[in-house]
Amino acid sequence: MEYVIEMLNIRKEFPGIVANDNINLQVEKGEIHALLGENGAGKSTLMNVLFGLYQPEKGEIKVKGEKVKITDPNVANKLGIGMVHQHFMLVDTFTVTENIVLGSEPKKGGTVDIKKAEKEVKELSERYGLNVDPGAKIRDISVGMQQRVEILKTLYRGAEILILDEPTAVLTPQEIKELIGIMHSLVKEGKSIILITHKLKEIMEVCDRCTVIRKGEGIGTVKVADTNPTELASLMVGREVSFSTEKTPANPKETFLSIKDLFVKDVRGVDMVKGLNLEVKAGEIVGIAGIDGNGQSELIEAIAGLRKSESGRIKLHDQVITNLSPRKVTQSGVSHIPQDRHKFGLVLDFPVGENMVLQSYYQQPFSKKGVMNFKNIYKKAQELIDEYDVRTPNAFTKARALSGGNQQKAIIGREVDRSPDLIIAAQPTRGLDVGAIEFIHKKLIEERDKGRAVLLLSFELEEIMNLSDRIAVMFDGRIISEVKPEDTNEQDLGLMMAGNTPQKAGGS
Amino acid sequence: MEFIDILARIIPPAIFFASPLIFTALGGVFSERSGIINIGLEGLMVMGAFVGIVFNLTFHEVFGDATPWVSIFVAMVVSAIFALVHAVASITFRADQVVSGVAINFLALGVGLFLTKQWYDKGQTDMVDRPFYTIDIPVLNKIPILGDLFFSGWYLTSYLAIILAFAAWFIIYKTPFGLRLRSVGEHPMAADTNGINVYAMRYVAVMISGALGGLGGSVYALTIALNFSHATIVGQGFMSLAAVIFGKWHPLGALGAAIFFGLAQSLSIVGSSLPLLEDVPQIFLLIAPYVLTILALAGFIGRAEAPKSLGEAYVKGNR
Amino acid sequence: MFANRTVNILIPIISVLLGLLSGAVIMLVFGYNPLKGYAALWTGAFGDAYFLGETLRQVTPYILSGLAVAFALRTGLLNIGVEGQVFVGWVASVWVGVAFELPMIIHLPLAVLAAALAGAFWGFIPGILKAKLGVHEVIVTIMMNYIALYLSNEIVRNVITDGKDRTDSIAPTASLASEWLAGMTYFSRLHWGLLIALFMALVMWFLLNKTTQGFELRSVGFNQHASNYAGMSVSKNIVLAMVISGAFAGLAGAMEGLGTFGYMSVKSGFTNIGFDGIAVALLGANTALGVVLAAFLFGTLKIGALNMPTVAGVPTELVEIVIALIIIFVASSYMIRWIILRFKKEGK
Amino acid sequence: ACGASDDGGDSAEGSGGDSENNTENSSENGNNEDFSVAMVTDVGGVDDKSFNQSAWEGLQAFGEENGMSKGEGFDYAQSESDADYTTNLNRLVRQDYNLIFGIGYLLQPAIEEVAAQYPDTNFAIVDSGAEGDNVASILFKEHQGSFLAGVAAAKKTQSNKVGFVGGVDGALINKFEAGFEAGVKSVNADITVDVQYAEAFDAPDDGKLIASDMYSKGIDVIYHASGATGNGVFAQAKDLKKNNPDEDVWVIGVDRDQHEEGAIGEDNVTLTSMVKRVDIAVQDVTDQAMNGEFPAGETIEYGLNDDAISLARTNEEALSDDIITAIEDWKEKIINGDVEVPSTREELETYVNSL
Ligand SMILES: Nc1ncnc2c1ncn2[C@@H]1O[C@H](COP(=O)(O)OP(=O)(O)OP(=O)(O)O)[C@@H](O)[C@H]1O
Ligand SMILES: Nc1ncnc2c1ncn2[C@@H]1O[C@H](COP(=O)(O)OP(=O)(O)OP(=O)(O)O)[C@@H](O)[C@H]1O
Ligand SMILES: [Mg+2]
Ligand SMILES: [Mg+2]
Repeated sequence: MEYVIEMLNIRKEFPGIVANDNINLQVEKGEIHALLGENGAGKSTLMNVLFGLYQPEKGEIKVKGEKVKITDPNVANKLGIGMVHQHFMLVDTFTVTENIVLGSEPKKGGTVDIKKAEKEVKELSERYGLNVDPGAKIRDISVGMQQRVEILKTLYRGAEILILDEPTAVLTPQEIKELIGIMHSLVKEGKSIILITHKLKEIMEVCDRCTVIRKGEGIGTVKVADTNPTELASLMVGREVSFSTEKTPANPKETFLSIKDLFVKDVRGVDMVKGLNLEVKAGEIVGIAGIDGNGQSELIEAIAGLRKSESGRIKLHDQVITNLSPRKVTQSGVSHIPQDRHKFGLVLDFPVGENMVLQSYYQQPFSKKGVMNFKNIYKKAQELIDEYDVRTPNAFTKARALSGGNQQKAIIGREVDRSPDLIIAAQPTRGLDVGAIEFIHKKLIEERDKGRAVLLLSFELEEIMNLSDRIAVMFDGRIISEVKPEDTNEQDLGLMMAGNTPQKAGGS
Repeated sequence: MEFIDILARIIPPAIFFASPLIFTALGGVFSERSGIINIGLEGLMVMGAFVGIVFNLTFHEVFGDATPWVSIFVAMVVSAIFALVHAVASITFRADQVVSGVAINFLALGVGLFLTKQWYDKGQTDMVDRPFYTIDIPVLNKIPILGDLFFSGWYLTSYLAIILAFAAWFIIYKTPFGLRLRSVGEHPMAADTNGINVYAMRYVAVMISGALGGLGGSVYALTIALNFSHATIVGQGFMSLAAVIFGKWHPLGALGAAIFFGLAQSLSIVGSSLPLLEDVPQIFLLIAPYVLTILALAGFIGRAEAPKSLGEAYVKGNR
Repeated sequence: MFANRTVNILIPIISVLLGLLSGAVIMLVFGYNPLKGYAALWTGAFGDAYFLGETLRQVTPYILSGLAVAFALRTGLLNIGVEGQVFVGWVASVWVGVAFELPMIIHLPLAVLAAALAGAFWGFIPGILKAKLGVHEVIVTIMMNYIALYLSNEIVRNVITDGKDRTDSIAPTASLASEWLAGMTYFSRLHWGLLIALFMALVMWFLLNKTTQGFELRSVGFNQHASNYAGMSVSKNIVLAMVISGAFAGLAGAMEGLGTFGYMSVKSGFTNIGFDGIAVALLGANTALGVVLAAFLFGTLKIGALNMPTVAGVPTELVEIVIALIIIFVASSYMIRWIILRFKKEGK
Repeated sequence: ACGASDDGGDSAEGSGGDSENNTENSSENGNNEDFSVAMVTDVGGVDDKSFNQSAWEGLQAFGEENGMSKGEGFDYAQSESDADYTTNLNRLVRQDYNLIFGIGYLLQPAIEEVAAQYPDTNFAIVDSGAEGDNVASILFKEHQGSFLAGVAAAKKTQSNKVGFVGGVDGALINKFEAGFEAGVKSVNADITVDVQYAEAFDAPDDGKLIASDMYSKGIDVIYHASGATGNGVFAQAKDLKKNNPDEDVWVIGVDRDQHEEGAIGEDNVTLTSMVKRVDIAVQDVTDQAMNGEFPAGETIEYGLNDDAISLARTNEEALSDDIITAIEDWKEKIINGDVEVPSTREELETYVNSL
């Protein structure tokens, strides 16, 4: 069979690092081809080379058997290569249509023919069942929708080969299901897809073949039908990886966190949390399951003091912490691993070391009488870096230069190390490879076993099921039911998340 | 009718005061929409004023009545080229855009005055013989009330400024060029992956801002100052920058802001002889335009959102 | 990687040299003798103790206005209002200087403090508007400059004096001037303010780099969301940053009011101390030491330039051009860095 | 008064080296051969078309008479900011000039300071009184000239409304204002004088706004004493004239004959100018100093009688005979001492009340 894409012996260097070395990737027409590797293995780099954003130092690229030189994305577009980037390439303030036609706008008398563009977008969207609103502004639509816009962008440019870089990391299970449907319909139309994902289950479900890279080097390509997740994982990491996190049954003690009748509004002033009640006890992990947009983020921000509660009360032990400042909340024993690590978690332009004391810099031994003690700070930072296996050249490196996974490990190290009573972990493993996920899960369970209360927010049902001792299903701003993971399955959970009150769980 | 009289005394002066600011602020809008901060507007105006005056003085016999128009055109071209310094430094060499803009301000004044000394052997040029003059628009100026306010005693360049503001709005919001320009300022990498040449767009935008800044400076020189010296452009560029931000990076917003400045300034001068304001101590009238601006911003204009990647150099392949 | 430190030090040096070289080329093109021009500049700045004293005197306010801009920039704010803050600081210091009769040990610190407070207040307004209402500090500070100019004139004319253009000279007890320093430098106006300026550079360095408050200020400057998340008060820090920046600028005013001039007069325009401060800060890469060095370069060029027309016939504006070019070269360090590295590679 | 400035610039380079030799040889106290003189400008610069330029022209004229050239015998130092005055004065002291002028009232504190430090050098200040045994103060009776300008304005106005545009409100410009208003009122007490200050000498935009407002209120003669701000006044007057050549709009210039600034085609909006011959005064004092008669510690006031203050008559068309006659009449009265021209607002009030 003829390959639509052949990348042969690709080498790409960055100052001081070889991101890709001698990598081969061959994609057949009409297949979904997985690209698998740890965080920082070089997957995005390889795809950026294919898309013309980077020029490789060595190697050649063939499209439909012909040798090509892809000097910039324009060339890639012309060759029928489209890419949906890991971090979306969408202009927030533009409409869906504007984003899609940007760069190849239909014109009428010197102006952008928006009418025509919208019509085309609508047609395209209907043809592949993408269902987007051409006139909506990007910042007003969900992440899942945004991703469809990205896909439409490539289709609008007539892409035959689609690169999807970690498309599912940011999606809810429902959205993932829909995306998979879309991928199938694309392949049916004769298109080929390169899919990057850390979720082995997805690879098993949708891909035909899988190319594995490790630390910048190509390990090889396997037929998905001939392999299993365990094999894939060990190929990628280079060692055995355990999937189901081992943990002993929980041993919940006194109530640490109790929330009563909480109401919280979002930025636009719409009620998002509507009379929520929840308790988390010492020594247990409570997972909040729910479809994105049901008030989870607002709930967590309210607990952390980042958002005002309208009414109700949040108590930690016996202390009411409703509407306390973030500093006060932290001091009363709450840690928070934020959902958006770049926006909230880190000062990217600070060294890793200083990020490690972002909340505790004013306390001894990091400072005394208002004067910082950098020796102690960096000593502490180094300890955390070692303990949490944060891969960074050193503690003085700017946080910006770390990969997402390592940034996340740094945050987790910092938050856990403060020995809080309550850890709020919001999507702690988003976008991370299986090795890193394993590590973080282990850490959270360790903390639980030390008698801490953990509140976990995740859109990954698998993570919720694996990690939680108790699952609280959140729908429309309320906890509509609580179940134990052993008493339910993903199917039932999915139903509950859609707002159906469970028959089985309620009846027991 | 007295109110109309007062308006007639305030509005036309406000407009000639505002026109140079409008041009320059529009230039600022283009540059900043593409993601390049332009604190060098002051310098671009200086360059425009210098070129406009020197050209006018040198070629007024060649071009006759067309001299002022040719002068502002030449000022536009030269200032656009001059703006390349800012473009090269901040786009290609990834210089901090504020730094590079500040350098532009120094450079323009230095070059302008240095050459004035070389060419005229003194610190200032003579007055031009062929400046712009106001005109009455035939027929329209006969319209009651409106005719007096809007169609008599205006410079043609003032109409040009207002027309250009609408043109800029059209270009930025209706044309492919505008869409691309804005995308480059909001999310350059997105633009790049869509096949838009980010560097080229930014170069073009900065040069447009040079041209418009030069236009603003030369119109100022040829309607108000009539010669060039160190005292010709003093702060008008910064006021234009303020108009850009005040107008929320929108061409019509910038137009409104510049006119607001003009009205406030005009009012502060006319005020001393208005029945209501005549007892107000002069100092309050003097600072009124600036205080009003701050109040307007604090009171009801509020938070303005700058283009997202404003001030960030675009490095291909970097995140 | 190859010694980054050396490169970082080389860049400003190379930029200055390139700037001077370009200046020389311009002089040649226009028929001046560059050697003579720069010799005049050199003697104008360092020719004898007097000129050295004057150069240092000029450096003093530049250090402070540079610190003011740099401090704000380090905390993510562009303070174009240093000029206005210099004005109010100047007026305040002179006011205290003429209005009171006090022993020096109280009078001088009081006058200096008044300047700092006045500048701080002038920074507070844009700070609070930014923090509470999100009003862009650039516009507010531009407007505040004009208000400061006109208000200062009004105060000199109608509050401190009775309709005069100039205040009386400040009481000797409030003066920074020093007979000893003047004596050493043949009556230059070098004054003790230089020590204040250098001390303030130290203060800025210490505050930003060594204190928890500085940590907060920098953090807020880089990422407001993360700072808020980490329990810092974003609005408090924005206001504080502007207040401290304004205080530095106010002190620059005090240097003029209590040191160089000893009075305040009605001004028909800006002093440019504040606007030059922007360039000084940027040239000094917004660090305390960098600002001191950049201020020194600036002061040297500005004072030295005065000698160029008389001695070498070169217009002083040439120096403006040279300064602009130096700024551009420093800003384009990416290019210089690239060239240096390339050079090294080939050398090996 | 213009044009002479061309002489200085070109020779600058060649003479640089010589000036050093010159200074090394010259002795402490100048005799006729070695006498040298220099001036420090204020921020306006030596070519400001105003008093700095005029002063420089005075020195040039002096040099020409005595066979000197720039850098050899006479020179100037230009100030870029207020802080440069002292530096420049010192520089010139060090170059052993015998007499150093400070041009402009802004230099007064600097002159006093430096003069005290260097008792062996002579200093003179223009436009301000300065203390010191080695300082001569040169003042002009601008109020007298402004008075005549007021007479001219009063005679010319048809609307009985005239205007005054000042630069920065202060003692010096108040002198112009007071003299002008006194002149106007002396001719016709019913004429109103509208006074506005731009609070800047470098704001042509404000100048134009003020002029625009004044003319639109029916004011037909504006006297400006506002430096480059006045450019805006001329711009506005010329614009009105261009649009309606029959309209009577006039500007009275200041410091030198601003006839050229008022030219518009065949017409000219400059009615007259209050000419202040700083050059005459500078040359006069320099001559005295060279002859060993330096008026140390004295204040010399130049006025109408020495022709150091006068009213330009370039615009013959506009200045009709009766205006000229009126001007001459009043000039006579002032010189005789029949009229004491007020120079402050207080004096003006008394004066007007006494009319
Ligand atoms: N712009 C860059 N500059 C320098 N080094 C880079 C750059 N981009 C990537 N790298 C390096 O290349 C390596 C591979 O990065 P890449 O983004 O391809 O990883 P990845 O496999 O996509 O990881 P992830 O699963 O986290 O997305 C990284 O370890 C990094 O060190
Ligand atoms: N500006 C940069 N300079 C140096 N290296 C960079 C830069 N940007 C990214 N990298 C490198 O690229 C690699 C991958 O980064 P990337 O952001 O894809 O990580 P990630 O784990 O996928 O993060 P995320 O979870 O946000 O997707 C990292 O190893 C990082 O070191
Ligand atoms: Mg990646
Ligand atoms: Mg990733």
